[in-house]
Amino acid sequence: MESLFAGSWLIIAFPLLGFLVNLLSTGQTRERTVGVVASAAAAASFGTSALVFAALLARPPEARMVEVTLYRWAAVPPLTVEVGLRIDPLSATMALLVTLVGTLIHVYSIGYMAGDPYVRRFFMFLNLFLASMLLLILADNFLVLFAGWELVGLCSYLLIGFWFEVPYNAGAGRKAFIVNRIGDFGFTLGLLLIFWTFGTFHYGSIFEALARRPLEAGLATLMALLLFAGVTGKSAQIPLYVWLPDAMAGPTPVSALIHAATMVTAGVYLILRAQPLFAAAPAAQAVITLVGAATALWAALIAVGQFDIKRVLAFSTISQLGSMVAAAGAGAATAALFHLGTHAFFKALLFLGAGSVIHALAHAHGAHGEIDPNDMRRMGGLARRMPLTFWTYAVGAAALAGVPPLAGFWSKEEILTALGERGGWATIASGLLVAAAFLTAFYMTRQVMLIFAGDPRSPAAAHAAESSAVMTVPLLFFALFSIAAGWVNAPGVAALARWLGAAHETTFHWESALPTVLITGAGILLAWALYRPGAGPEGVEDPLQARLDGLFEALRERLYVDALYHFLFVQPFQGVATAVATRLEPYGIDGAVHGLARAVGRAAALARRWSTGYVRQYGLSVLLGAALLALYVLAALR
Amino acid sequence: MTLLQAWIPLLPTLVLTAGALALILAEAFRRPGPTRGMVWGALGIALVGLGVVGGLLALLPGEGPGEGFSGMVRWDRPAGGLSLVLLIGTALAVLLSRRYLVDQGLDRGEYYVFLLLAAAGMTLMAVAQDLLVVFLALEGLSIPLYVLAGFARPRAASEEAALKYFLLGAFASAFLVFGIALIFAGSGTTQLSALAGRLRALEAGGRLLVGMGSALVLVALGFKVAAVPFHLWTPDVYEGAPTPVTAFMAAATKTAGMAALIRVFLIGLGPAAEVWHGPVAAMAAATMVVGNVVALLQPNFKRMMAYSSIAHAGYLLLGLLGAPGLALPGVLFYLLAYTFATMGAFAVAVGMAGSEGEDPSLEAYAGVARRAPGMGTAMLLFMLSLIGVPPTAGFFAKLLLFAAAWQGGWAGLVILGGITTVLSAYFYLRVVVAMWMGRAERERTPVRDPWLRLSVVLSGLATLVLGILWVMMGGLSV
Amino acid sequence: MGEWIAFLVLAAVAIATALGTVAVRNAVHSALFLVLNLLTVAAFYLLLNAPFVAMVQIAVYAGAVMVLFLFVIMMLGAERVSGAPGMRWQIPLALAWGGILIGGILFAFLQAPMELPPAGSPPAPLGDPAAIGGRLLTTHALPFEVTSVLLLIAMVGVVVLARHHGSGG
Amino acid sequence: MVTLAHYLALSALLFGIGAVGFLVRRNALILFMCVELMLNAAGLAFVAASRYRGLLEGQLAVFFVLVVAAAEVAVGLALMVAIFRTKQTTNVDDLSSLRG
Amino acid sequence: MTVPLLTAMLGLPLAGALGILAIPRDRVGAIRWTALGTSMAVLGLALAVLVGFDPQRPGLQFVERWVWAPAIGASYIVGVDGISLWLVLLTALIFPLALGASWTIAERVKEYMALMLLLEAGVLGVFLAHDLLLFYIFWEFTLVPMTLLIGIWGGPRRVYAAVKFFLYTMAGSIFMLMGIIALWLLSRSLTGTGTFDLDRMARHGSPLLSPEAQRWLFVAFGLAFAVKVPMWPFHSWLPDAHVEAPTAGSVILAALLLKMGAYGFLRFNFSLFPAAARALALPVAVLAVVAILYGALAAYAQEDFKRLVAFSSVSHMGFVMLGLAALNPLGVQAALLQMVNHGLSTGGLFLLVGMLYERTHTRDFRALGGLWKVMPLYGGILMVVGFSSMGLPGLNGFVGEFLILLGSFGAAALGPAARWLTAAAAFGVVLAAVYILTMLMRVLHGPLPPRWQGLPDLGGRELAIMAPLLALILFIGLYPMPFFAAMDASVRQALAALSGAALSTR
Repeated sequence: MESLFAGSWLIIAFPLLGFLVNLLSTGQTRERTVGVVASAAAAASFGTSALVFAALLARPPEARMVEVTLYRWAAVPPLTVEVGLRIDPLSATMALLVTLVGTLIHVYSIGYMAGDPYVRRFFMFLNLFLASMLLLILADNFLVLFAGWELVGLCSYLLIGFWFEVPYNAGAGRKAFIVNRIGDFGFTLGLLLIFWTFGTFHYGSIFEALARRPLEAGLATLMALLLFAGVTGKSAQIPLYVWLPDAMAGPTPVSALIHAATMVTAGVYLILRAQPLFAAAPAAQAVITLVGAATALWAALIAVGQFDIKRVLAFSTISQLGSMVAAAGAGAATAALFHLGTHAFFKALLFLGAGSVIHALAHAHGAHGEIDPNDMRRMGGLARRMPLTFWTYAVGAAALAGVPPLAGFWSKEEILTALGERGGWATIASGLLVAAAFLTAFYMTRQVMLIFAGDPRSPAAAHAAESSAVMTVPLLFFALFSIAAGWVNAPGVAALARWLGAAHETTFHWESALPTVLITGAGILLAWALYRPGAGPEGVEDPLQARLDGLFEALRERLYVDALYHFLFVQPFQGVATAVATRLEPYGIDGAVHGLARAVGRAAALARRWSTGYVRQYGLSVLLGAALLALYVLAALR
Repeated sequence: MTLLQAWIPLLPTLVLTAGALALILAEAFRRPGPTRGMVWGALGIALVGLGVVGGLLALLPGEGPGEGFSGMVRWDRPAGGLSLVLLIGTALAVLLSRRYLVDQGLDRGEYYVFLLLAAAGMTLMAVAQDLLVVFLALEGLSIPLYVLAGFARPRAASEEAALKYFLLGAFASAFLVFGIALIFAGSGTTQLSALAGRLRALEAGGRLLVGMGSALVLVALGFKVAAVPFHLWTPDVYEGAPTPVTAFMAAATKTAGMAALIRVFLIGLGPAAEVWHGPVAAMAAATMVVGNVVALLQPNFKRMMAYSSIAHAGYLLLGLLGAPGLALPGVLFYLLAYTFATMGAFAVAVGMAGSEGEDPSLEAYAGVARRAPGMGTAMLLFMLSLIGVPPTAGFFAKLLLFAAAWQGGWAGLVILGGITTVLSAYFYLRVVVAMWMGRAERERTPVRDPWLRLSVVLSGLATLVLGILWVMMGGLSV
Repeated sequence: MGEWIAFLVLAAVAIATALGTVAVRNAVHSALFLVLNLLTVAAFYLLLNAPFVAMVQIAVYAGAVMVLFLFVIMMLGAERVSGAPGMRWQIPLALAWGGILIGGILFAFLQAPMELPPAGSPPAPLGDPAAIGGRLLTTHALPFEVTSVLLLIAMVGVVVLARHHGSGG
Repeated sequence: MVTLAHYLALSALLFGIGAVGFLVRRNALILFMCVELMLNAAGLAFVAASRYRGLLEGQLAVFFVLVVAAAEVAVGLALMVAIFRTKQTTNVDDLSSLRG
Repeated sequence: MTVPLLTAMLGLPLAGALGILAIPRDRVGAIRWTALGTSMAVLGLALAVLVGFDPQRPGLQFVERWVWAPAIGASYIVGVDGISLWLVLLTALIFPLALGASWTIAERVKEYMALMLLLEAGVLGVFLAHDLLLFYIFWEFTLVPMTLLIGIWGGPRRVYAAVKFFLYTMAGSIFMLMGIIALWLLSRSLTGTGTFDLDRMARHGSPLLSPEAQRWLFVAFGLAFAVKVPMWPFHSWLPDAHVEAPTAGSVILAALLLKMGAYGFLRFNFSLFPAAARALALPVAVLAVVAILYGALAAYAQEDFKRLVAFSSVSHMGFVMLGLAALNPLGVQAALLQMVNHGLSTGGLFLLVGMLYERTHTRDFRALGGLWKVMPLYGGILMVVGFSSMGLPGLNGFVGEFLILLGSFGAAALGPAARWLTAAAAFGVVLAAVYILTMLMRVLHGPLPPRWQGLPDLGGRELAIMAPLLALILFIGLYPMPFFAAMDASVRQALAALSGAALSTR
């Protein structure tokens, strides 16, 4: 069993192998084979993760940390970087979660991507993503984590812009990468600061050093906030969340896997991973928690005004990530990870369900390319045509809304409780989260109603058919998890808390949970009242839009944040760059060179005129020289 | 000193003069027709002269036999080096001339006579140890050159060049004579080593007279080497004179002028260096700047080369200011490198002149390297050497010269020299650009001529390896 | 005192004739003024105890050379040049630079007069033609020979320049 | 008493007149005559110095200058005649096609 | 020392060039293969050097020494150490690739190939020479073939670009020549004949220089190197030269010639003028950071593919200079590695631009787009090389850039400004993503214009050229250790000399 750890690198290697096999396979490989190879690689990775997880479980709690050094990456004094893996409950859980969700989505993709000309490319990227994500998770030092961090960003970029022929998609991919890079700018500085403070990137050594001698508060705060800058990018927090809604341009399985379940949670993982560092900086923790909570509310608000099925989910993801970040920031590691896990399941479920709907609409008889298959206003009445999708989707929505006893309920409650126990600024955060919970319940109900209830609002919706088994089976799986996963850490069970070795368990009180449940119920009921079939006047696509008018328009326009960013950052950047390239460079820098050349040329033209061609004038010049020399001699020798 | 030893300094001059006189006789009795025999004769004479100089350099290490003819001439290391450079220039001039003369209908035997006579005057300058000899040598080299400049008569440009050269040359000679007179009045001697010996002991009045005289001598010699502000004749004369004559003037006359400057200022006025360094430095600076700057805009190859020769006069003047141990070898080697590069470049120009009428504009060179890669490569080498790009001889020359001047305390001037070198790269590159990168509507192809090719190849090889060889062989210890 | 008077008179004539050479319009007159000037200077030479040089001056210079000049002027009919005189600024500038040069030289002479033995007791053979002849064949044999070659060069040069183009051989 | 300085001053004046004449006249022949004037001035300086120094070299120098000047005149006049034959002018200002 | 390996490396291209001159002009195939064969042989020799190189020894290895001009103390000293080793190998690698990319040259092949080999000898000489005069000779000599390559086989404005390149670089170099002269005269005052021997000069000559003299000389040498690097604001020759040069010319310019500048700083300025290097590290770093940001901004706004890559070079070389200015092992070693990285990735980008241009005859982004559809291999390779250029972990660019930032962040030589400068430089990484991704988008993404419908993907020759680059890009990214291991001893020795006795890792 122990030798398993030495082979834990296989967790990363399997998807990488899948990537390479598909890369090197000839173009003639059958589409199906490609998907199977990729899925098998993911599954193998999942199997290995499970084995490693089990092996870790078999160890006594105090020995549940194994480090596997693979090779020495660089040694330049004073830097030494070993590429190594750190297997502990946190990373093992994450790895298990990621490989599990990943495998299911790989399988789902076989069906979803069938017929696409670039399937091979798709599965290569997906495998590569999995490998990168696992590298991020399993790394035993910040540098390797950062490498994984960037690589998942790359895969995200590649997959968002997967259908590259549509300029919008390509732009969305670029936006995602650049916004992430902005966050990583802070992350990088944080890493530099960490290195020059601790002399290493290795978690273990850093945590030891922290335990030995506490860090100066200002330094710790700076460090934590710089790392958090990276988190705001990757986990789509205020102010860098803007890329995630656009990222929905990618194929839906990608949205499910990368932009909901796994990659975007990397930020949360980073906070958990570096918990000792954040714990040393209470001020930073406050900032993080408040930013997370504010993001949760802000995104939930915007989600209310969206018509794109995936975009609603995207804002929902941002919102949920906000609550995780708030929890992680407040030091509630168990709660954060718990919610991360449950969210992975139900959000993957929702995305896959949405994908099923989109797929159905896009492939419906006689509806090719006529409508935007993502537009909820063109749906309606799908519950009857796609029952399996409907029911699983409903489960996911309920879990997300926090309906007890589904998974989301438990994890959300745990976060609220943890924040409540922390007190002070955390209380404000928990208030924000409760408000977000209300909105969440509202917009999820709205979405379900718009998609599934009533009558079809387009021919495509009228002709949509249930998806194939390769797609629905993963839905069922995820639905199951969404129902049951909450019990892993439900009151009394608290397996996750013990597994993570949490110092103390959060106690669950029905009294405190009840108001939240009521608020959630209120949200659902309000949405039901507004959106139930026949509630609004005939022909109105969205009753809420009719009532709120301007406010709804603002929500739909994402509260104008993107426009503001464009005005504040993008335009000035382009302006400066253009000014540099078309003004400063040619007229300033190169202009100076040319000016010099011109000046010399002018001087030359002037000096040329000395040579008039007249002998007498040449003699004059000789005489002038002689006169000057005579004057010199007079001055020098007298 | 035996009588025989007294003649040693004059040997090269004697060979050239005697040869020239023999050629006059031969020309007088020659049957009309091609001048092949004259070329062989002139070449033979130049080579004999070269052999004599080489033999003298080999047989007389160190400072040589000293002064002869009552101190009128002197054979020493600089004399040997200068003679060598002069004779190389002469031999190359003979090689590259014939084709041009034939093509332009100027194929007359007297040409070679005057070439050799001018060379004789120049070699006399190299050994001159008395201001009177300096004057005579100057006239001895100038008068044949006046004739040569007008050799393409009745071509208007050639006539104009000859007259301008003549009038201004005579004007400058007058300065020289008056300067010598003042020096004589001030010091009581025209003999250079005697002058050097007396300089320190002169009373105030004598110093002033010698100073004034030296200033006027500097005017005349500055005129000969084409230093600013006495340079204005150069472009006109270079442009108008027949191309081989221009080549000879550019290379050999420059060397002779430098010989005069070396002998008068380094030897005769050496002890008063701190006095004449200032004005010579100013002249060097002005010459480097003006020569290089004005050359930038020249559309005519010959004229451009004229300004190039002015610019190089500036660098050579810089060498005069150098520290004692470095200056002389630096200047000598610079002259050698310059001679090869300039003669080579003009050889290519002669080849370009062809029989269809000469067009010295740079456009005429467009695309030549495509049709004659050898010529193109050679021209590239010469231009690089004139710029001073390693590993050509020009680079080592500039290196040594700059080092000498820097050591002499003229770092600022050296930096100016460096900057102007960069400027010069522009106009030399124009030739390269035209030949290698240009395209012409009417493409000219250089003529094929064995003599010409020989001169180009020799100059090219020398330009390429000479620098390295010279430095390797301890060329600095001349 | 007599020496002074002679000097001053001759100097005045020399300067006047020089100015005449430079200033008169007609080239023939100019040449004649120059002959006068040369003769004046020859007189100076006599005054300065240099009879041989004076003779040469008169014979070669004032005689042969200037006759040649006059001959050419007459032959070409080049007494006057045609065309408007261009470059008006040339004259003041020439005067200025020339003035500076000569002024500088004069200033130098007058500032620091030479302390030389007074004239009057020159070594006996100084201007003696015999002495000069001797020197020309001994100490100055080299320049002497060189001048002979120069004359030869000039001769051949004149032949080359004067020959009609195209007459060949 | 007439000193060397006086003679030199006189010769300098003559030289200067010649030099200025060279610059202000346009007739090539007169230009050349101005040069002769300058050479002549130099000769005067030589002889005077010779006299006052008690050295014969000055006179010898004048001799050489004279002979060389004669040679120069021969060539120069031949040149001018030759040019006159093609251009029909002795005006130096007409010979300014080469410039720049 | 039995086999003069390094001299063979220098002599081989020269011999090859001569051999090409002997081949008749119309036998193009023979000419091409002679050139390629020669450069491959040089690569073989370079690999032999790599095999025989002892990474533990800090000093020069494979040294050959011959005083060829005793009168002035000029000597032929060649050798490799950890500082030059990888650059020599890079040179030996890039030339065969560049020659391979030159197969499409059809005009005046003979001259072209001969010039390429001359250029190879020159570049190798620059990296091998350990004598100031010898170095300068090679340094200036490289100008000539490069100028001709640009001027004869370049684009529409080739003459302008070639002349600008020549004059601009020469304007810088001339000051180095002044510096060399000054140093030589100093050594002459000590030894009588003088010396150009770098090591002797550094050991015995430099300590005698006053701090002020050191600063002047540092600037004199530095100007030559700064133009070549090019450091802001001396870069404006670069975009023109790159854009107009033929593909192989751009590749060599970017991959090798720019390295000569940075190498010169390290090899000469640091060892000869240590005090000045310490004093002037900050201004150098400031200019480097300006270059990073400026180059990135300018790159973003270009409409010409090649011009974008050219400006990205300015930005990348800014990183190299920042690393060098850090004056600590991290910064310097990372800068050295980054030189190699930049050679691979920017060289690769230029190759890719060239391959594209040969198909489309345009480099204007506005005319391109959607090419991934017809050229999937090309698109993939362009992406990998682009990602390498923007410093993506796992590829080589990251190793260099990140370690440079790491080095400069803690650089004692830069004082309290170190962190701010590093932060600004790190922002350059963000900008790199902006322009590289924009480039990828404008070339590969979006709808495919109909005129590019039938564009062929990369062929076998082109893949063979790109393959070694891609392999190295990946290898260095994943396992840079051997590269650092080989340079560690030498860099540490150089820095120890720089900081006097107190060897500091910061």
